[in-house]
Amino acid sequence: MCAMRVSRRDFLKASGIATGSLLLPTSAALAAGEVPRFPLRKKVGEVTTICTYCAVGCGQVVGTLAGEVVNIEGDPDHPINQGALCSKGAASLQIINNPKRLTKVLYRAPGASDWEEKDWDWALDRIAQNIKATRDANWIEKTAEGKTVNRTEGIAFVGGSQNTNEECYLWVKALRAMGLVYIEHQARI
Amino acid sequence: MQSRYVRRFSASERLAHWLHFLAFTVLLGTGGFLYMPALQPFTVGAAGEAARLAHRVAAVVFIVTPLLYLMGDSRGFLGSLRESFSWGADDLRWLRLAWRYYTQGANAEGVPPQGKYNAGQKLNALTQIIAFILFTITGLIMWFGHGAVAPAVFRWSVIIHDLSVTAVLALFLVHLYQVSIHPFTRESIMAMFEGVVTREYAEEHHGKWYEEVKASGEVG
Amino acid sequence: MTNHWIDIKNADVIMIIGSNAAENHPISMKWVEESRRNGGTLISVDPRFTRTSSLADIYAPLRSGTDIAFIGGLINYILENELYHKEYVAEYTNASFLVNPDFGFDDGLFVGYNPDKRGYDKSAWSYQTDAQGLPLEDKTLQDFNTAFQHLKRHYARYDLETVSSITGTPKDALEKVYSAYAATGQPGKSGTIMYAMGATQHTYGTQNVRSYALLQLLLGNIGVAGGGINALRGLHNVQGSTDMCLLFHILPGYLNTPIEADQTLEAYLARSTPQTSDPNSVNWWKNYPKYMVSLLKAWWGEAATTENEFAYQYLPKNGADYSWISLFEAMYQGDTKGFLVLGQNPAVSGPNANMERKAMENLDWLVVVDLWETETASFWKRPGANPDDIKTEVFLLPAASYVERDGSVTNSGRWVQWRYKAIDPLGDSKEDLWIINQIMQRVQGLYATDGGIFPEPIVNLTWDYGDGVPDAEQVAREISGSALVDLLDADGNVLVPAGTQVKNFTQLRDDGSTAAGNWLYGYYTDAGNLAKRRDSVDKSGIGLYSNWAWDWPVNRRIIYNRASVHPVTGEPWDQEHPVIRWDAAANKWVGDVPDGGTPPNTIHPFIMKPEGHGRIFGFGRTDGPFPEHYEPWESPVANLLSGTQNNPVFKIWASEMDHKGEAGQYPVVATTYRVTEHMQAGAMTRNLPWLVEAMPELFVEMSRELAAQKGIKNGDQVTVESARGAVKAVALVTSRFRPFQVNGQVVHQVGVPWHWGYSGASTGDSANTLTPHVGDANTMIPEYKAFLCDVRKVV
Amino acid sequence: MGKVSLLIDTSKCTGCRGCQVACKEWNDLAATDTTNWGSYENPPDLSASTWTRIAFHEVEGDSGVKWLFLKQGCMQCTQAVCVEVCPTQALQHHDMGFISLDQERCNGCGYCAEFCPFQIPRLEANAFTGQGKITKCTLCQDRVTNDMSPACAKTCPANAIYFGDRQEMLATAKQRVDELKAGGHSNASVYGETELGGLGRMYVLLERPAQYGLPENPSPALAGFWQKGIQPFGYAAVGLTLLGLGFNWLAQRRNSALSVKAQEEA
Repeated sequence: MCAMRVSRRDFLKASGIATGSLLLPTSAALAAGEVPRFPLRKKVGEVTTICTYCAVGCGQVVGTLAGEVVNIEGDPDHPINQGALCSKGAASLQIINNPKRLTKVLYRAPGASDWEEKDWDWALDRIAQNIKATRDANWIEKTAEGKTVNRTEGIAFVGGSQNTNEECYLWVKALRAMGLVYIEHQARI
Repeated sequence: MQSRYVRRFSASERLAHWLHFLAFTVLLGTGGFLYMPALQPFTVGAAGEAARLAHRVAAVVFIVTPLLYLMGDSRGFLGSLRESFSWGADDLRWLRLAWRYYTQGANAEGVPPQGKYNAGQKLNALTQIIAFILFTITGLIMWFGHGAVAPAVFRWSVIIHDLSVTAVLALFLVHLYQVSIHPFTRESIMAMFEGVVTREYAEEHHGKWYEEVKASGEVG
Repeated sequence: MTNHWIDIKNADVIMIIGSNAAENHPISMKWVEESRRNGGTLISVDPRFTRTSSLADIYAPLRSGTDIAFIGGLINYILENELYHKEYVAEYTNASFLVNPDFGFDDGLFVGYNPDKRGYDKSAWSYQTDAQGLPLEDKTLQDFNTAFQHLKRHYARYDLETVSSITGTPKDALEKVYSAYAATGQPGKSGTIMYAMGATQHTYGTQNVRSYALLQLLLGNIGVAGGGINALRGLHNVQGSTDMCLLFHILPGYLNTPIEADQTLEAYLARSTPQTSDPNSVNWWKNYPKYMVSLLKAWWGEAATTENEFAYQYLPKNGADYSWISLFEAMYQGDTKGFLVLGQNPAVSGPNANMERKAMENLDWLVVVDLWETETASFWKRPGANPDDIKTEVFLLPAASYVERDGSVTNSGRWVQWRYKAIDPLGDSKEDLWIINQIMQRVQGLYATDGGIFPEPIVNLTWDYGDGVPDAEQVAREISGSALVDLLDADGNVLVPAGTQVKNFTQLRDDGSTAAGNWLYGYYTDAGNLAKRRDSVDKSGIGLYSNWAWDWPVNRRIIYNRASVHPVTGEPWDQEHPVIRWDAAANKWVGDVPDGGTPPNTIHPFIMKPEGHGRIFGFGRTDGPFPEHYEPWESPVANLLSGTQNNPVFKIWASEMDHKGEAGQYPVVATTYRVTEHMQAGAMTRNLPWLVEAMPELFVEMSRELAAQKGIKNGDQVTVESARGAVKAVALVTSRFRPFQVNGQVVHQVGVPWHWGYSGASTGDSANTLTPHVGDANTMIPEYKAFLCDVRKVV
Repeated sequence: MGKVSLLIDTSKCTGCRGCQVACKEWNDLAATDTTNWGSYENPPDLSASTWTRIAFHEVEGDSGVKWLFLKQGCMQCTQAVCVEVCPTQALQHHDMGFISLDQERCNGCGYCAEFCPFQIPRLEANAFTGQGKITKCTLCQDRVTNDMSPACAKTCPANAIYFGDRQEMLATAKQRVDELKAGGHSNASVYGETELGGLGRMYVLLERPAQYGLPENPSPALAGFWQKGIQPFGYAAVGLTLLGLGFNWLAQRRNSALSVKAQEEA
């Protein structure tokens, strides 16, 4: 894991900016131990990321402890949000630690009334077989006028706006290579 | 042969009294923790939570005891109640001369003979009754009224609760003094342990009552 | 965005129209506030008084779907009062170009309309040219045939009275907005337009946006700091996924998808590569062949040779419009058998959702990759469906969340920013890169072992990402581009050694010597992964933060920035907020990365257009060179401006589930929108307790007047019904919605957020069961923002 | 060292509720079940698991509708009724100018909740046993004493929540009010400069405090009466009683001695 570490000093330095360029009690006074301190409830954050909601692209810092995320808050060094987050961004922790998150491959057989758990290998093999079967059965090599088109209209794809650029790119590359033309996503709607 | 003693309190009266006493002292103590900064260590954290719980348990005893007494011995209860509310010229006179009674004794000059309860005891009883009602109402408001009643109601409840305790505590101290320290009257505590007082005491301190008891022939 | 988020602070006037930025892009308000702190004015134009409006200096209500009338009136106001930026308009736009004398406009239709095809013959939408093919110009703008005079005549009809009658905006509010915004036409002043789906989700959405662009060109607001036309994009990487072109009509970097007519690479490039004979026009797209060939080399590597047109024939050729609505119409007709869904939830987000859900019943198989069990994944057990009858095989693959994987995302200001993995994926969930890698490896394996139809594009595809989780940076390097052999300069010196990353797209070549998955994304160079840069010091003084992350193209933070300076001197129009400035002594531009590095007075600033000028006369669109007001497909009123009620070009579908509502039955205008506390189709927020707590249920906002008329009280349960469906919602009766006075008629409008569905922690009806399956004439974006409904109390 | 303060500029607040959620995130507060009651506002009140929230006020005026947002939470009063009535010192004035809360010390009496003029502290106690702990915004006492901003101030997208030295906050507030007044907001005011001795949570208000549901003149109400009146009165009453009894004892002893002496003499 190659993670950008935010030093505590940087973080503190910038958290002043985050409050509208104002004005923390001087750290000197605090360091001198003049006031009672309370221990921090949790680790603030050491890995940087970008908020997963809108396209403002706010920076976040992620605090982890023993492989679990304990805190996500605004990245004070980030020039756009300067540590701020809206209600959605501020709730990000609940995306990670959420009992509703899927943790198993689920499969629903034709006509079945419920999910069943499957392993990845089985599902991926079957998906690949489905893709091949549907592609080959719905292949258009030429139009009626004899123009070569080499495409399938039997498989459609939507999605990607929740993915990284690299993921989107690999999907596009794979989908076009497979001859898909029904490729759409959130940008259309 | 005529007994040396006159029956003054029934067993149920005594039971009710001591239960109430017990509840009251617990309430007083646990309430005092919240009231007196000097007692603060007893209020902090778990100790305070325990004290508050004890206060509630005692409050239940405190409220329920008179009701049980009423159900168990309604004649006695209502009789005492009636007695406490019946005031005559002698009562007022007694009150005027109370200092004399307490410093010179029941036979001091001009102190009128009293019924089963003297005017001081009646006053104490009336205060206790009123305070009981106020304690109960304000206590229940503070217990169950969090967030349900207007803050002003709660705040006034706290104040009334505290004023009540002030009044009751003052009289409680007088009462305690009477029955345990004061040489003229401390003998009367026997009535709460054994249910009786001596004929002499009855005659001296509750002359009217003694006459009534004698007349009724119930003197055993 | 032509500009970027922080740049909003440089604006003198901010018009938020077709967007509710405070609610949907809350952090943008940090920079709106910064502008206001410096004396900026905020204008909010919205049918409904929103959280954005609550902060605005000027609020103007308008009836949904009347943006063109609203902006047309503003254009007319600017032209009548001569408030436009005269030098900018004359030098940088095609206002001075002479338009083909055959061009004309009558009763809502431009010349060349064919009602049978619902389309235009656009041959007369063109410039008059000289013998060299250069457009004829009249810099005085006085010639009858100049684009400018056409513009003037076109919008003369959009007088204040008429506009107010159409939009329902009170005249005083119109005047306030017009005078405040038109003031930015003064050189040195800037105005920005922040828009979003309120603009685009109409049958004339593209023209709505065009009207903003036109306005900004007239006022000289394109290319300058605090200006631009700024689409506030909704999802954290919807910009990147668009740039990577997960869209039917384009390939990574906005290259055209081949169509049937493009039978050879040569034909394809001929169609796609614009030509100009103007020596001062950069005509950037002349580089098209370099980008396309580099893409083909990235995809098919050794198999892409000069002999086989660089494997061009491996690409499928489009035969029709395959956009979203078409996709679901085809699925509804049973033509689609397999469906891959990646972090998307069409059962909630698609228009006419009942139809799109029904369409999915025709699938043989469905694969959903998501963090949650979405409505789409569980469409077969949705309320009212009988799973026994639905024969679709469904795979629901658990994906890793955003802190469980590495990669870059692109914000609305085109900043490509890196995300670091913080923890391992939860349970059995997997990184998306792993999932696509596994699927493609297995498909490749099947074709390699079993053969099949036309296996070459699959088996020859460069797919070397290993067996574990592919390295995102390896993919980033492939996207950014590298030299396949030593690249030599004109003198034969090695410019880029073989196997190293190119500096940027200017080093890409069309001879197969370079490979780049997306020419626009040069974020991984020999200097490393520029998306990781974190220099939070701004040296520009205008908030460019040029060393924070990386911005496409070529780290240019404000595009068209050559228009921010005087054409001859290179001095910025706005000396206080210079984007670039010509340093004559050093003989170079300072500031942002300029749109072309040659000295002033050498090139036209709009380098992506073959004529190099911003288009006042915009003949590229299917539905007209000037935005013209039409009514939404469903509207309670007749078009006041012409006898042409609707945009004459968009496609109308006719399946048995494509119903159109009439005003008699559905008299109330409805619109859909989002709230701060929820995201899109809701899976990412309706499963989060803190957000559900803040915004727990579907509601419908309506005016006190409409509520009184319908006997509805605040908090009542009501039904909102359109020709396509009905939803139950809590009535939110508010003074923030007001009935519109439209040409003497009272028009009521309601609004419904579209976040809810039948899955997740907070469930509710989907507003998209109400919306119609019609889309914009150019982009096919559905008309979510204006349709007809009725509301009634649930008894 | 100087006092700190929050400054909430309602003229900038967008009602996005980032603060509401960030508070829950940092302080690990659970979400509550809510329903839409015909408003954007939710949860409907502060509670043990909601220490700050945005109240939405829709106001119709001559110049059209206004939508006012008020971030509610502990006012960190200088004249802090909660501290006065707290028997356990669970609530205390912190040197930095806020009211700290030590839940370990709290016994759940709830006096602070009932006497607070702003009704901020909340006690969610067992109805019968009365067991529970008071909760309230502590200004993120762990963060602010470790050189960080409170979670709400840090997260505010619109720069509507400032945090810092109280004197500077006050100067900022006054300057902002002047700006707003010059811009035509004649009702703009600073709230919290002098109220209850000065609040550690001040507001720039666009409209009159009442339009935001704030008391125009918050007072300690009966708390002072209780603390400074009733309790001393109680001590005095009990003391006087004991004194009286003492006198009585002495008096009766003197009388008894006299009467014994009289008898002896007789």
